[in-house]
Amino acid sequence: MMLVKELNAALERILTDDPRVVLMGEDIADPYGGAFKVTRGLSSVAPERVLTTPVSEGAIVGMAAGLAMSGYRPIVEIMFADFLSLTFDQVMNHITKYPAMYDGKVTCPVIIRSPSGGHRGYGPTHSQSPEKHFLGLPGLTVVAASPYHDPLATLRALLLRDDPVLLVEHKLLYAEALTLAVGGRIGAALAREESSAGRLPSVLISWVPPEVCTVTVVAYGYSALIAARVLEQLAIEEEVFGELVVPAEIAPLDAAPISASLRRTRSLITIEEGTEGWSWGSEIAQRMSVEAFGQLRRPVDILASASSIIPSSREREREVLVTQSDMRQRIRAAAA
Amino acid sequence: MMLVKELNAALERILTDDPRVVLMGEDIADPYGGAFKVTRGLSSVAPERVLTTPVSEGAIVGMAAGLAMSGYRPIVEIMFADFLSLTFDQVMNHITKYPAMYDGKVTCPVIIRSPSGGHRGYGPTHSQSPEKHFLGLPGLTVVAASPYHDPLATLRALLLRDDPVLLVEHKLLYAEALTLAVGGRIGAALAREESSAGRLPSVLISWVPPEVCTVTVVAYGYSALIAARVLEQLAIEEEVFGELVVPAEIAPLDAAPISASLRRTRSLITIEEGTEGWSWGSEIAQRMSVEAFGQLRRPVDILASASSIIPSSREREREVLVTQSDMRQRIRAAAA
Amino acid sequence: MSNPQSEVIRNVSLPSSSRDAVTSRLVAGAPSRLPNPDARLVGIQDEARDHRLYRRMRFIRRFEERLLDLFEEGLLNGTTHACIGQEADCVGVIEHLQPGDHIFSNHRCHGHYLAWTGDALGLLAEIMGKSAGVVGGIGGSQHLCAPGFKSNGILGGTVPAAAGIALGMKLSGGSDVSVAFIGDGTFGEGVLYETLNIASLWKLPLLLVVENNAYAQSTPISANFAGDMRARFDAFGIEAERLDSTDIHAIDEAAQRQIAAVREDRSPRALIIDTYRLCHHSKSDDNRPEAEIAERWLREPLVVHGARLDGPEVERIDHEVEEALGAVVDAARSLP
Amino acid sequence: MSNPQSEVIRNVSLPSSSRDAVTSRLVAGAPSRLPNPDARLVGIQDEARDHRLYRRMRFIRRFEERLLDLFEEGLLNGTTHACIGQEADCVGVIEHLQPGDHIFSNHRCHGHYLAWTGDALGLLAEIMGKSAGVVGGIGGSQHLCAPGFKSNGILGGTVPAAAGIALGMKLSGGSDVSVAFIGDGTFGEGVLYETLNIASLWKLPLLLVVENNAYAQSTPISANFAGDMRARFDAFGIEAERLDSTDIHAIDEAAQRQIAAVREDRSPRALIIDTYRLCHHSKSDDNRPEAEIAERWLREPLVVHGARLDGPEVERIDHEVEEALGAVVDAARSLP
Ligand SMILES: Cc1ncc(C[n+]2csc(CCOP(=O)(O)OP(=O)(O)O)c2C)c(N)n1
Ligand SMILES: Cc1ncc(C[n+]2csc(CCOP(=O)(O)OP(=O)(O)O)c2C)c(N)n1
Ligand SMILES: [Mg+2]
Ligand SMILES: [Mg+2]
Repeated sequence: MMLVKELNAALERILTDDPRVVLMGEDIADPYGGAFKVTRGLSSVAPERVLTTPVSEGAIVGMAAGLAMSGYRPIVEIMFADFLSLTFDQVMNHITKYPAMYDGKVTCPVIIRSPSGGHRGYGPTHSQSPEKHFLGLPGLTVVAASPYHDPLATLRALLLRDDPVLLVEHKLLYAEALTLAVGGRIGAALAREESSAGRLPSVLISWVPPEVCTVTVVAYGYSALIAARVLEQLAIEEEVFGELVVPAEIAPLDAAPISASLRRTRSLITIEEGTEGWSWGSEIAQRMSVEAFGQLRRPVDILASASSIIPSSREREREVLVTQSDMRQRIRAAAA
Repeated sequence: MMLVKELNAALERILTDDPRVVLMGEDIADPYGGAFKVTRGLSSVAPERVLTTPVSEGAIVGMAAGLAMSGYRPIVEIMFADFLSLTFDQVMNHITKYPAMYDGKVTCPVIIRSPSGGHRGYGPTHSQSPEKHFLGLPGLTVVAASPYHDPLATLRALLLRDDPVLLVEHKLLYAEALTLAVGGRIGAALAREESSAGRLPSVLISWVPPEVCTVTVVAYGYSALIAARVLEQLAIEEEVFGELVVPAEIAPLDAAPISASLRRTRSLITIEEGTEGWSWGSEIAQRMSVEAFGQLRRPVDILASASSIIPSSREREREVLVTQSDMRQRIRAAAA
Repeated sequence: MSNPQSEVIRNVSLPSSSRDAVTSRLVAGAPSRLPNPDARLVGIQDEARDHRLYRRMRFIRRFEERLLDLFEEGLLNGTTHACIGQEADCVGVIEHLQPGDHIFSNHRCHGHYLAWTGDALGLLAEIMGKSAGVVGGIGGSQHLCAPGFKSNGILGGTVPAAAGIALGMKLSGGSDVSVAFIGDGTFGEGVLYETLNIASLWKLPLLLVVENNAYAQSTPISANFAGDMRARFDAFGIEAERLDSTDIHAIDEAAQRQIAAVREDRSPRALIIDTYRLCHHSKSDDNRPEAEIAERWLREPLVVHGARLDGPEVERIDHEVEEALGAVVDAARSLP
Repeated sequence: MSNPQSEVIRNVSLPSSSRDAVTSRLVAGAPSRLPNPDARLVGIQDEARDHRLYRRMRFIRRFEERLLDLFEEGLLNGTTHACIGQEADCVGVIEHLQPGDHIFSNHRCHGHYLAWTGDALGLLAEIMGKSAGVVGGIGGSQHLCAPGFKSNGILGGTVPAAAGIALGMKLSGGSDVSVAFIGDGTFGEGVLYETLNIASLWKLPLLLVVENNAYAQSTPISANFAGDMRARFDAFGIEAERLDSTDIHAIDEAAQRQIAAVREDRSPRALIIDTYRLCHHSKSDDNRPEAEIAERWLREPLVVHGARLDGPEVERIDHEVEEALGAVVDAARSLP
């Protein structure tokens, strides 16, 4: 099923199962069902807990904080990840602060979901992947949807935890199929989950046994999907073999699955659609450079989009965003 | 002179010299002169261009954007850096976007100044160093005040450029003396400026000739001041010699002075008061790990504050913030 | 009437006493001129005012309709917000603006842009992502910039920028006016109120034009807006005039009155126009009752004003607009 | 009157039908009880209501004064905002709240906290940074949490949280009320208006109590606030009552009326109390005219209400409060 439908079904399921769940967001009610249709049908299922809001990103996330501290489990949709900037104060100075600054007397388990990413020609203010600015915020967990992680399992796991969460969903993933590892495989590839205690799983995918791979590729979200395609091509067409590590939780970092792969491959590349410089990959690269000091075949490579706005013109958009051919070239080099 | 007075004099000077300069901020007018007194007296100098504003961080930064695109040079004071979160949308989706998304038809040279940092017992919402969340934002320059950079020179240089700037000023620096390199020295230490073209200078300080140093220490703001004290102690008491690199522009990274030092020392530690994880140092560490791959004596070390809120209790605040003794221990190790 | 696009642009308006002193530093911000627009689109010399008004509205209407056709054809990317049904606001208001004035528009900006500049080719090329577009294909449909004109697709955050431009106008003296167009949904964004307060306190020459089409994306105003719209301005000491009309005569008259008042009093005002969007919000997203839409087609601006003209006159103007626009579309198609 | 602190806390109020189902998952959020407060501070059984009111105000006054002494003594760190002069607001409003109700307070929160909990020792220990403090010395003066009570020093952002708590109350049924205290300066923050709109649309049981002391830090309301304060609520369809009084009788009566109305109608209201802060804003920052302050000392709450009591009665209560507070201060000093 397409990811948008999987997400929709998962939200419906937790809404039905768990009376604490409250969905809020702009234009999320039926018949519209949200700008990307992720909430379609849900306001009919639980009208009092699926609330279309005014265009007030700051207030709705702030209200979610109040709800969460009252024992509810609010899930807020921010229509485009570009608008997360309007929620930054609530995330930084309220939601993530309350549990710690009240000495553990409260929890504030707000989940903010938001469609991110470019490649649609939506232009500079509707195409960004701004999640990097939320990484390393004490107390915040950042999760990325992927074709390899079951949204229902993710949401259920998050509902069992109490940390505030930002969940980014790349727009282009909505129309992609969810392809979970079954019997150790996803299609032709070998695939398995590795989880550190209490963390969401990372999915490890390779086209040959991991021991044969010569590069570890770490990517999340839509970039992970494209990286998988590239790795498949490289395996078939060039006999270049990489192991793809796709975390669900992109911050804090669950380093174990990456470390394990890196011990085998001794070369690492991180891939993300966000802009370069103080990016997701910077922290991974730094951590792995320490951990595997003296054991890497080559320096860790970070592949990210140009430090630029995202033009509306498709041609110029492609010039700044990480592309499939960028990936191919850089992974090939890293595997050497 | 104390840094607060230097800053005050510098602002007065540019206000007088340059009719495009407009200061805005909460409580900045006389007789109060701002929460930290940086603007004291200025509203008497140019009342129509020193504007005390309502408590509206988002709007005043947004208005600065309009002013800047009209040819003015607004300098906004945000009373505590903790409140920068309320300006994030303006910075991310407006100020840094306009020049690029309008294809160079406008410039938007807003300068946002803000006192940051802890060690005052101000508690979780008035002690943060949140600048790391603004690093790597395309188009934004982040600058940090230090005891080694002349505020007037910095402001003048920024007025000659057109990029939007976030200027963080650690609260504890206000009462410290400005100590500029004179004749190759700051006090007993050797000191010199190194500038890449078009960038603000980095100041390099050491207590023995650079060639003798065995570690490069990169730090900014108040942390740079403490690191200098630690390096002096280490030099005198333990004959451990480090070279301190203090950039004014902390993002984008001016890597050249760091690289140059690192080629001599082959060991690097970065120090910052912000929280660990996707921190300022992560990017430096990654860049240097690539550049000096195979030539470092040991992995790059990042010293940052705990991933935590900042408690109000002084004792507990010390437990989370980077301290002088943390620095001493970690620099010593890095120099080995 | 004014032809702002054919004037030298006063993008920067400093106090005349200081203009010379700083002129050299200001050129970076000054946009270049636009080519002269086709008189068949923006008004033929000496034609009757009613003809001119009809022509200008017809131009916008047909531009948007052709645009939607091109969208269907797959020639455009991203998304686009047409203003079909709201042409009387665009034309009625902008008729009374002069060179030196400034318009800050929002996501639904084509009509405002065309009424101000007449630059159909630049806009079409922009939306087609071509480098001949008004901002090089970078901004796209929502992010336009021309002398005296800017737009941004982030709701709300444009209002303080417009107020900042008004502050610049105030500081520099003169009688220029800054206009911001917003929709009813934008009353959800808090920064609007922050700005109203400051604009009122500081008496800024700012006119807010509210195009209240009673919907924000899919959400009717009843679910988005509590209380009374004029009262939202009154509460900040800002006088607002409200009219429920698609008649260019009524709008033209009210706009003339309000703009003259702002120009003279140098203090903010608001003009609320209750109107209707006849097309979908952006692409194919329309859940409004069919009967409601059908009824509004009976009293849309071209119908209302067209009834004042002779049938043959209407046909002639329609034909001229069609020819001129056809040439624009052909030219745009053939652009590289 | 209520003793909220001696009741089991209904921190979580889910629809009763679903409470059982989710109880086990909710304990994390439930704060523990507070110790019973000293009756000499919060009210002696069966004493006359006027005595009780005087006592409770006197308690807050003397707590704040002792606190400022301790500050002088150097026993406190950070900063603190005393509410001297505003005690009638704290007591008058909170007299009418019940267990299950919730208060969200701001930076000037001591009076609210003491009126609600009576927990002088917990608060004093907190401000002294001791681990016996109400939130372990972590939150400090501005960040308190007790059953039914929270505060945050970030202006404005607390209001949506209070509305979210009100939304929880609405979802769970019952007659609980959520109260947010804000000052006049906080009308600068846009998120306030975003929340007013939603609270009005969704009919949330939210009472906004405005303590209008006519200053925000150093800035008089004339420089901060345009238009009329009641109109700011009217504009959102929220009824506001305004009174200019330091008389606990007047405030008590108005608060009773407003809280009862919110409790019954399940829709938001506002109570605006024009009052005065007799002390500095935080530490030694006070630039207000001395004559203005002196005049307000003549009609501050204790003077106004004290005049209703016999001299010896006042002396007795003062003495009891003094003794009880003395014990609290001694106890706090001796805490580790
Ligand atoms: C900050 C922000 N939030 C949400 C959106 C998504 N969005 C685009 S247009 C729109 C509705 C705007 O309604 P209104 O202001 O009435 O203008 P209209 O579309 O009716 O012209 C929304 C919610 C946005 N562009 N920016
Ligand atoms: C978001 C934010 N901006 C600025 C401040 C700094 N600040 C603390 S109190 C204050 C004045 C508040 O005035 P008011 O709301 O009238 O409350 P009062 O202090 O008068 O009780 C300011 C500006 C803050 N705490 N939070
Ligand atoms: Mg609308
Ligand atoms: Mg006040």
